[in-house]
Amino acid sequence: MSDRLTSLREAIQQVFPQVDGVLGIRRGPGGIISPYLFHSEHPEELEALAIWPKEPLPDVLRKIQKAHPEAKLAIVCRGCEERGVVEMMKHSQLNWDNLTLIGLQCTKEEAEFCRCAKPYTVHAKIVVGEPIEGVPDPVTEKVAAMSREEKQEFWKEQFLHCIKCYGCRTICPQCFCNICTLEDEKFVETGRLPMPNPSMYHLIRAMHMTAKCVACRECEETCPADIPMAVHFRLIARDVQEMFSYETGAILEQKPPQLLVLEEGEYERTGLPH
Amino acid sequence: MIEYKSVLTTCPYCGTGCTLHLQVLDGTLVGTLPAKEHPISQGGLCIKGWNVHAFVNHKDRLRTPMIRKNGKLEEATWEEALGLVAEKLGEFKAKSGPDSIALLTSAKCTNEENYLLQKFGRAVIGTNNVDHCARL
Amino acid sequence: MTNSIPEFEENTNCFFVIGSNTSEGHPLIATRMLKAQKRGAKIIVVDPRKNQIGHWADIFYTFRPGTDVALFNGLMNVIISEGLEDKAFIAERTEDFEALKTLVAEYTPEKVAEISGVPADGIREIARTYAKAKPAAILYAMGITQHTTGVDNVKSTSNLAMLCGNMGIPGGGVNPLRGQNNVQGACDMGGLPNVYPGYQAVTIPDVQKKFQDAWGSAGPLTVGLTVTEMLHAAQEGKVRALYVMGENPMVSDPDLNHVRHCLEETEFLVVQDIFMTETAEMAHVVLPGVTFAEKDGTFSNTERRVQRVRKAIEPIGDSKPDWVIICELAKKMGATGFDFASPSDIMTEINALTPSYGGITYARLEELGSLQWPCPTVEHAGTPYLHKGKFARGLGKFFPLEFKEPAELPDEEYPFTLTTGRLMFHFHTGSMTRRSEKLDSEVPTAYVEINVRDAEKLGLNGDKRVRVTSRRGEIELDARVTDDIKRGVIFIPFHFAEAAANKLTNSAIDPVAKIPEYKVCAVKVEIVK
Amino acid sequence: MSEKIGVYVCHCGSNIAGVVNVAEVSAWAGKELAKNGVVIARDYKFMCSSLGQELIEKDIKEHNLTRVVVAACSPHLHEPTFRNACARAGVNPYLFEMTNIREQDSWVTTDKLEATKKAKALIGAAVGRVVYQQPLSSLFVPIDPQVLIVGGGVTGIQAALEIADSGRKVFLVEREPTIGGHMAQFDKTFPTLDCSACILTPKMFDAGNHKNITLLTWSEVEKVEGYIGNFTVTIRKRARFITEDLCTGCGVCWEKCPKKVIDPVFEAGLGYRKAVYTPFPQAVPNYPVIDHENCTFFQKGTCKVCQKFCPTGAIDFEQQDEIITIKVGNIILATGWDLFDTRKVPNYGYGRLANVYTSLEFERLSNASGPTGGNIVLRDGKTVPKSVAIVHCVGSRDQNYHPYCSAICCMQSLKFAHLVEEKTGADVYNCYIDIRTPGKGYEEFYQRLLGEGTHFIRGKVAEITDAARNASEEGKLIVQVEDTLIGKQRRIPVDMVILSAAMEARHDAKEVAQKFGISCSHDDWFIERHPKLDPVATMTDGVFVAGACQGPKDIPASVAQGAAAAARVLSIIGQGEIEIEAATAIVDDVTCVGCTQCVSSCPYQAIEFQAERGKAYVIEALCKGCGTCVGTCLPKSITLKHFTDEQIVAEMIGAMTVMKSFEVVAPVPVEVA
Amino acid sequence: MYEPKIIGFLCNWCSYRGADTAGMARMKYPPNVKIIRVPCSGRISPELVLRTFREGADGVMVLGCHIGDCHYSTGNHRTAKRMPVLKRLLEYSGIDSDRLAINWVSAAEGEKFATVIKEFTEQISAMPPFAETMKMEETK
Repeated sequence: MSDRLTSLREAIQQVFPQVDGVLGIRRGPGGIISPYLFHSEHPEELEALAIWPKEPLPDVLRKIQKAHPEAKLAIVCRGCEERGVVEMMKHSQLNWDNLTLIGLQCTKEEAEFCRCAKPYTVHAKIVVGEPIEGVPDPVTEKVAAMSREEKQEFWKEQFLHCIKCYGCRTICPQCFCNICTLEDEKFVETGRLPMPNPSMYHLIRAMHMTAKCVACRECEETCPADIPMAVHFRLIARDVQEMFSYETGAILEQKPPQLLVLEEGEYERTGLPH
Repeated sequence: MIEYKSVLTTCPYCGTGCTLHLQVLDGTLVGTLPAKEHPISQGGLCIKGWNVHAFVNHKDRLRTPMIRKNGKLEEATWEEALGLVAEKLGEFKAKSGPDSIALLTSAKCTNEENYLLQKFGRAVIGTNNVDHCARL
Repeated sequence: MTNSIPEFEENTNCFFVIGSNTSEGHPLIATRMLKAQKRGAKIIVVDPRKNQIGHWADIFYTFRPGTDVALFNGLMNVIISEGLEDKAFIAERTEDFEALKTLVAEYTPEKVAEISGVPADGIREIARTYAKAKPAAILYAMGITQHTTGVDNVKSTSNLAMLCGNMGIPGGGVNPLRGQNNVQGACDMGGLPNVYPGYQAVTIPDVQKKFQDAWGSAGPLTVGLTVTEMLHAAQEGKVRALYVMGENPMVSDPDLNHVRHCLEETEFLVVQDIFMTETAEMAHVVLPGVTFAEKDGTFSNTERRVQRVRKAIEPIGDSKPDWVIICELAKKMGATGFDFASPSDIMTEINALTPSYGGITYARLEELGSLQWPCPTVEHAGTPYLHKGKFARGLGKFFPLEFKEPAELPDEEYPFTLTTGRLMFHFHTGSMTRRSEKLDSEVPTAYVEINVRDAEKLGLNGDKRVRVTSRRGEIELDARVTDDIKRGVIFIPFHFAEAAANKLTNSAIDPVAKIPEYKVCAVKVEIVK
Repeated sequence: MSEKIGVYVCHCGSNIAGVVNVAEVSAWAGKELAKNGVVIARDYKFMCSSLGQELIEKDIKEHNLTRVVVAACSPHLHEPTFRNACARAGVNPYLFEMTNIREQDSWVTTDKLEATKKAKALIGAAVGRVVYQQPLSSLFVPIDPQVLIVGGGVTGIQAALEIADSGRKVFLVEREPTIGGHMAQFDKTFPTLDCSACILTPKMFDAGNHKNITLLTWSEVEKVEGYIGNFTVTIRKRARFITEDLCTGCGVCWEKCPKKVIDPVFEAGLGYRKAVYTPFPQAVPNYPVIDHENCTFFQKGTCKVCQKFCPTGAIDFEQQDEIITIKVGNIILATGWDLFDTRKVPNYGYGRLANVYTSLEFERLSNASGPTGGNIVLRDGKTVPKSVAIVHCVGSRDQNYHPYCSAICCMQSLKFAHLVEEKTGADVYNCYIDIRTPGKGYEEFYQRLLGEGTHFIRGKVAEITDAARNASEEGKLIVQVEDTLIGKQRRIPVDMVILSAAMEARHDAKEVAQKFGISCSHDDWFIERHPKLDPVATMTDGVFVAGACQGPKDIPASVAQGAAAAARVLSIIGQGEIEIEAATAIVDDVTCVGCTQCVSSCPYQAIEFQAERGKAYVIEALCKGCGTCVGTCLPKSITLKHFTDEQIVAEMIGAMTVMKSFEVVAPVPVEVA
Repeated sequence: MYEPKIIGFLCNWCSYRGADTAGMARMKYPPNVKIIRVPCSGRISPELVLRTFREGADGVMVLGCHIGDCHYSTGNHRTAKRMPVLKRLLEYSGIDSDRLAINWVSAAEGEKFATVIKEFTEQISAMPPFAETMKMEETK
């Protein structure tokens, strides 16, 4: 852990001359961590550099870049955050050309916390730490293995727990819209708790995460009610990969498949009638 | 230099005491982030907490002191406004005694401010007519 | 709160939630209970409404508003008659048990069922679950306190907690959930007519002297006026000037028509706030303060945890931090002792004068994040839960209490009981939340919850607009028909000035705590054509 | 409720009234839907009659109706009728909604009670929706009368001449140095056997000299922006290294050029040209081009022989590509076809076995101006074949390659057979699957061939090999084929094999389609708007397709399509301006986050991402109103007029509410108290 | 026995005309499906389908042109890519994905239309009412 921290510090120092700032996380009052933009003018601030827990850095990056489109920025990113940056780039939310990625490979413990299948970066040229294999996702597997009735009961209870903080939506680096369908009373009942079943909020959000969820698990982490909503996203991501050969955040040039025309063989894999 | 920081602070809504980060970009608020590993909020927030930054820059914010003149509130300087308050309070205290003045401190303000206002009431005005909406 | 929030997740085996819509009023405390529930802790909820936490509960009953004392007596009746009380705790740490035992013997489950509407078996179920699941925590909020019997209600909660030995242990206790971010701090800091900071009574000459010495001058030895009394006094001309910092009695106080009248009578009203609130609109002088984002300071949460507020941005426009305004005003009036460079300096003075805050310094808060008072010295680690080994007064006293009806009961003319409360999406008088677009769009205006059967009886189908009238006023608002509220009870959130629930509420107050009875008043409901 | 809605229930004689209780339905609507704004509800015998329409118009005026709902037949029948009636009475036609209680209710439901209930639900839906409808008006855009034609084959030439002759300006863009296309390569044309060049070159000449035609050869379209009436097209005119104004086409340069190059395009690889060349003597325009890749000067830095000899100093080695931007109102794509690469069928041995020829090679071989001067000889350049096999359907009608029929191969093969026999007297074997001769004079040509002694073998050739099994096969190509008519495997030894290769879409057809905002079929042929009723238009207004780029075609069909496309274009130009779909999509700039999802999902490239604003923008004239973008947009920032979420949700709730009201009233839920 | 409530979203050019064709041929089919006409099946966002279920529909149909025949060229391609994902999501949430039917009916296929409607109505009738499976409270 401390080795990685030292290496990361060195990597940032190395990048400093080429950029206007490096986005990472730092440890603050009471030991609480938060995102911070480090500058070469103040290398001493790197003393407070931290690596865990992670923060939704791509979203912060988007906010900074929006205000400073010309700035050259670097971001410390894990596999998921790198995927997040890639997807945001595909959706014109980030300018890839002005970015330097400092890859941070996750440890086994971190990967297990996130139930992450790909705890490593692939695009970053500067990399800290050794890439490790993905780990299984027992929660998703457990839900996937349930019968329809069990699933129904399971989600009914989960949705009942939702206090509608919108945290999962707000923290999600891929939810960058100015306004949100989840706040549109045409589709989601506003101001009602508990939310009626089936929860329009969660189902619509799951649809919106199609080919977008980068499996960073920030949503589950911030959920006060511990709703494992990423299970939906991950199951759908599998389908999207299976049906449309799309892997979120993997290939820079690949566009989200649901926007495009059917390619050879795709229709057959959708299971739709002929 | 681009300045981005996250300022750790305490949520101003209910009494749970969640802490959160105000995201500040070049001196303006751009959002809220929860505080991971905090003993109370544990990286989560409720909808109010997530939106704490929203009212801060609201157009309705009072930006200048106001004094009622001819039945209407009109903009005034701090000098005028505080001068008038000091004068009036002094007058009532002298004429009708300290207990003709009452003060409401605030469950929304900081400990330091509550301390100061009750100190002001007790030490400067000389009354125990100090309360706030604890019961409401 | 006697105990701390993290204990709920780790220690508590049973939550008895009464008079608290925790999931909406204190969402992140409620979700703590969910976490505990996952490891097997039980949640008991008793409330006139089946709100979200009611849906989460293992045991839920509705009951008639204002019958809390009866209900507690009934629970204690069951516990004692079944021998489930903590005999050792009672013997070692309490007094007056026999008196309590005698009184609650009268309150059989059957009798209480009749008063409260909770079935007798339900009372037994709750009593057994609570008594057998040590540590068990009682959680309540304004549903307990905002009654003419508020003090009795509170005492009843501690009767029950002591009876089962749930005091002075982690995960137990009696836990009032404070509604506002710093209502705890405002009380701690002496924002009350009867005490100086740290609950040092104004009536004690030694205390007066201590503050006189420190400040150069102090208040009289007599208790001052409460909010409600101030307003009455203003109407009577006894109070001529009112200085309001960050409060909005024009929405928050009961019987608003009366409040308006009182404020109109006030000769000089100064309001220091961040928005032009309903109260500020009536002021003679309005002083622009700043929000939490523009100043430094500390808040004390419901579990006595003192945490920092940090300045993130510069004050907007010409506004100033409230502490600066007070200092400048004091100096203008020729006072000394208001030369503070920062809130940290003020805290240093607080440390010196407030024993429970003695060790809570900015330097320590920076390092530790938070400290729970009592924390008398800079070496003290703070106090997560109170009454460990010993109560403040020595032995815990049982209060045998008879049930008393609320001040106003439904009758033929006003057949419904109105209860008021909060929503998840808004805060207090709405001056902040209704100016947050995302919160406001969730619930843009007031509504009244009414039981399906009551609605049916009123002929309320499709017609959504209703008029609710009490002896003090009337408001018009939309109806929301639900089966999540007890028959005969209606609920109106009080955040909305345009249909202010407090136009209807009763200003009858608890004789001791002077708290108004927001939670019970009699109203009628009519369809607006 | 501020809207005043009129509901009209049509009896349609007994068509509706015989099944649906129309009187009850209209009474119900008047009462139960009053809270939704219905102020008047009537039923009438024939709403579409002039009396029925007048009824609506009168009510609009008398009752100040702001919205109208008619429950009658399919809107595909009478929506325009009632929209017009509303417009006459001063209600915007888009504030009218029609619901179908005939085709979708009375005609398909037997139970009268159920049919009546369904009518109510449908009316409930329509009333729910109509409240949210918005007045719309159509947009008219002026038409730029200039036309772009892409592809200078016979189709493009025909279209260009038709339009130019009517006095309109045409830009004819051709990728090769000359116009003429495939037809210029052919020897004879079937079934009349007249000389291809003889009938084509006059047209080429006309096109080259027409005052209204600007020829842009050796050029390609780079970019197309805009929409019908207002396209801006960027064209790259590649450097010829010849100053056109100075060149007289005298030909000295290519006579003197020392570099000989195999000509893979015009001569199909059979003949040679120089590094500076015109593809053939009658090329239009007649300026040569210098082949950069093969020119000695460009490759080695010395030579410039052509420059030395050019009498007018027209050679310019410094010449650069030129980017031309033109404005046109309509575009015709006549980009033609490619020949199937017969190497893909390895068992036919093309490329491995010297005397296996493709159809195009044979055309050049047989052509009097071709590499052999029209002598049909083997690859050795002298041996005249004594036997020739012609293989049909190479790459066509074959699941492994192209499932479609290439349409021309049968006739072409018959033509080849005739030419071989005529010129060499060789034995000719036609190996076919089916003989298809559906054209004027085609069957007659087939019959003539049958009489000429050509051998016809019905069967798909399995293999062509040079592995002899006996003496008679030595030195021959053996065609292995099952003669399905007699049910026997045959091995036919021949000297020459001609593969009648498939026509296939241009290798870059997809790219081109994308450039022009049209789509391709599975086989990459451009898709027409309607295969029968609108064969030359595409789904993109102002872009037409003609000739073989749309599918395999022979010359007469291609020429006809060229003329047809020209006629369509001229008719649009004649209108001066054109009405654009009113129900188009529109982006809300405030809420659009610029994620570009809609841009990717639009079938028409009608949405552009304006990077400087970070917003999507719908080019109204390109938008056809399908709403696919709306289905994609996550923050719902894009709205399809007349089919907004609000309208659709209200329609759905309208139907659901009525349906729920029919359910037996559920018992009141058990009290929690 | 209950009457299932079904909403059908039909594209204007193929399926809606297919429904008209069925009518012109006087084919009979159950009346449960209420048709909402949209320009293209590509217009139907998953939100609309979910909202329809939330409103208490027992089944939802999205019918469009056959792939390759879309009036808008490839609008229905997006339907074919979006809706299968939605069906899977329903299944993952414990909702029988057969409650959502995606099918292609051309303007000529009146008979297919009638069959599709008939089969879907039967299939939905065999399931319990959706609101009941969700134990939804009536929004009043």
